[in-house]
Amino acid sequence: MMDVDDKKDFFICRCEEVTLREIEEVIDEGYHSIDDVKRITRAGMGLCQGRSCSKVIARIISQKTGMPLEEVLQTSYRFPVRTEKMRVLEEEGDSDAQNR
Amino acid sequence: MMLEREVVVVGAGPAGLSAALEAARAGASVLLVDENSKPGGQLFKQIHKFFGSRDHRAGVRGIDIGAQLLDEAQQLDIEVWLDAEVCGIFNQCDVWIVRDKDRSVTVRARRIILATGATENAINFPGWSLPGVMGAGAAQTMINLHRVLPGQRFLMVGSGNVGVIVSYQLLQAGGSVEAIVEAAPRLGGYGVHTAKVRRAGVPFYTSHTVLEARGTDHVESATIVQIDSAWKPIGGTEKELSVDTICIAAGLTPLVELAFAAGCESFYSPLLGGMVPWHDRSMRTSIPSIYIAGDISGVEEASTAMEEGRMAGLSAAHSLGYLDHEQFTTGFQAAEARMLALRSGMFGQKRRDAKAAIIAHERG
Amino acid sequence: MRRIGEHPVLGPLPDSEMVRIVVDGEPMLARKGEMIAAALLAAGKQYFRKTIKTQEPRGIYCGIGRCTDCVMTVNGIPNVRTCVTPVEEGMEIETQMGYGHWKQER
Amino acid sequence: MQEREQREMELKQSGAPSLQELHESPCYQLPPKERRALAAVIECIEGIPCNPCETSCPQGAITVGDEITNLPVVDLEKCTGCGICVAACPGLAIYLKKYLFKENLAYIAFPFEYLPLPEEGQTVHMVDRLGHMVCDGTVLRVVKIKKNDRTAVVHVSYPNEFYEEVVNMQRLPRTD
Repeated sequence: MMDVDDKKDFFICRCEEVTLREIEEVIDEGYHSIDDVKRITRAGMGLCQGRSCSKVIARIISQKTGMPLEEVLQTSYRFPVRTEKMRVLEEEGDSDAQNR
Repeated sequence: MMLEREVVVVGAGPAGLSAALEAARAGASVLLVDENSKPGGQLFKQIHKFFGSRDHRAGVRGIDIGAQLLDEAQQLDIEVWLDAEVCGIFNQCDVWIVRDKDRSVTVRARRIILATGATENAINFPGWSLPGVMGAGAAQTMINLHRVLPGQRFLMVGSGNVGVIVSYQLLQAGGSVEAIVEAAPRLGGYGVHTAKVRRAGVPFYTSHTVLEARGTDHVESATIVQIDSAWKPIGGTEKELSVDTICIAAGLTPLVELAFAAGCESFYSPLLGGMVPWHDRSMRTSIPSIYIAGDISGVEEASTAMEEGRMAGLSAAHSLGYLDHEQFTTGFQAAEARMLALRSGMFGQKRRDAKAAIIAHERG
Repeated sequence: MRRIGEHPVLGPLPDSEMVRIVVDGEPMLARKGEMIAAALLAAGKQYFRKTIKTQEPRGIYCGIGRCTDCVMTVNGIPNVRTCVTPVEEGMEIETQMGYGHWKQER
Repeated sequence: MQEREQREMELKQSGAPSLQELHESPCYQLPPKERRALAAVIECIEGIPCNPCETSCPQGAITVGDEITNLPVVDLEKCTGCGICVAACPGLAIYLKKYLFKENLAYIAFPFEYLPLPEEGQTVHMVDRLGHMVCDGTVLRVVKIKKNDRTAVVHVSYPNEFYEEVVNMQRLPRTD
């Protein structure tokens, strides 16, 4: 991650508008996983569910802590992996919902 | 009674289409699902002629290969659900699909082939969230699929094949590419691609990156800067470019949400794009009912994705009892040989070794 | 930002039935079936929404319905991804401010 | 300083192969000045998995071989300068050339996938591999046949003092 221009801060998480500095501060406080950074700063909780930022956050954590990127990238995914309206989740379509 | 299918293929791009074709040809009942309103994935943006040999349909444009695959799918009467988003996989076989953003359906599949592709990586710099900064793939989608130029003066960030081919296609669409910057000291893409845009007057800047993008409601200019071996900007080398669009071609990351949420074991392969589901030679993951093919299994090209799709389709159908041993091995080994032919030479060998490392990995 | 007329590989822009859409109260024509984002880009629209926290302008970023940066309020429903949603006759499209607000429950 | 400058000119820095890199590659053969017929020239000096040049040639004049990452080699005895390979090459890395076209004029036929296309008789600006304008040329003909699948092949005469430098032409200003 190029630490490009120290003066200017900029977003890492586009959806929730979380900046590089906010993420770095949280890491400095000792939170070294994507999920922890997400829970504190909301980075990755937005409409795109971390698609634009989680890999970048992992790289920032890895660079700042020295942890191997492979280890930091071990994050969990939850269903549904697409954003859906609640109404859609209730009505099960033409399949027998009771069989689940 | 719950809907049932023998093979559910997720993603109708080059890999998914090829997997569905092979599985259907082998006799399995196949359901092909894609979240877009049109199938084909990347193929219908790739207006250039493909590399490889005659077996790989080399010399044919991606858009025409896509059309051929769709015709074959129609002839085989493969069931295709478009505008259908797969939201989850339960018990390693129940595929939860939301159709038209409107209704939930669960399909019990005996085999699932995940061909969900990859997503573009981000490069962050001040101003990178301004309108006018977009993925190189996004620009390619706009010009080749929607026939709209998202801007007039472009800066391309990244000199891999994607960055260079999209730069060439921007010129074909009538845009002007002011520069291609590459952070590494050497250019990434094939020499024949870089030569096409260089002789068209597009300059390359190695060991350069974007320092900042500026504009109020949209990109108006960008500053590029030389970087040292530690990737730090070198003061005094800033160059301001008057551009209205910045395309980011910084590689792709496999889309693995479905595979990992379903429980597939992961393997880390930086060269192939990061975390990928572990898989064996037959493209089967750590979950026996789930196969993968294409960029999800490691970012390569559409031509390798098609061969991996054929291998996955054949393996899935064979595991359900279709094709006798001899039919299966001939078809599978032919596809594998075509794929390995693509994974050779100064560019392909590295990918071949990275894939071999995944397959050789003894799972815990 | 404009439509590509004649293309060396894709050929001439095929004729298309046009549909009327209304963008921030302004009526305009779009090509039937094209994505909202493409129609707006062709019309030169600079940004599609402004973010909730810093009111920063946003537009197309991934172009394939993954990043949700191009969302607008369409027919009173916010957070519609314009790069993967085709235009329809009479569609009302508004630049979305923040999370947008629901005009009517469908 | 000379060495660094020299490196700047090379394929992986400038994007275009330098003449030195071409001369060192077995694939590159500038047709001899005394040859009367056109001949195919291939600037494909990296082993990439690709062989449509070999399979498209009706004379069997281009050899890649079983390992499709081998560099293509043109057999100048067999090559008739028909130009089919020019449009068949996915990398647009092939053109036809000859030195002896007319009094001090050389001849080139190169792939061109831009609009607008030039017209017969038009004067166009010829460029070298770095995109620098080198000299003017006169368009002899523009071949657009179905078999070329939308890759036009433009035939141009140009001063033969720039025989080796010229590889293509500058794009024409767009009319739309």
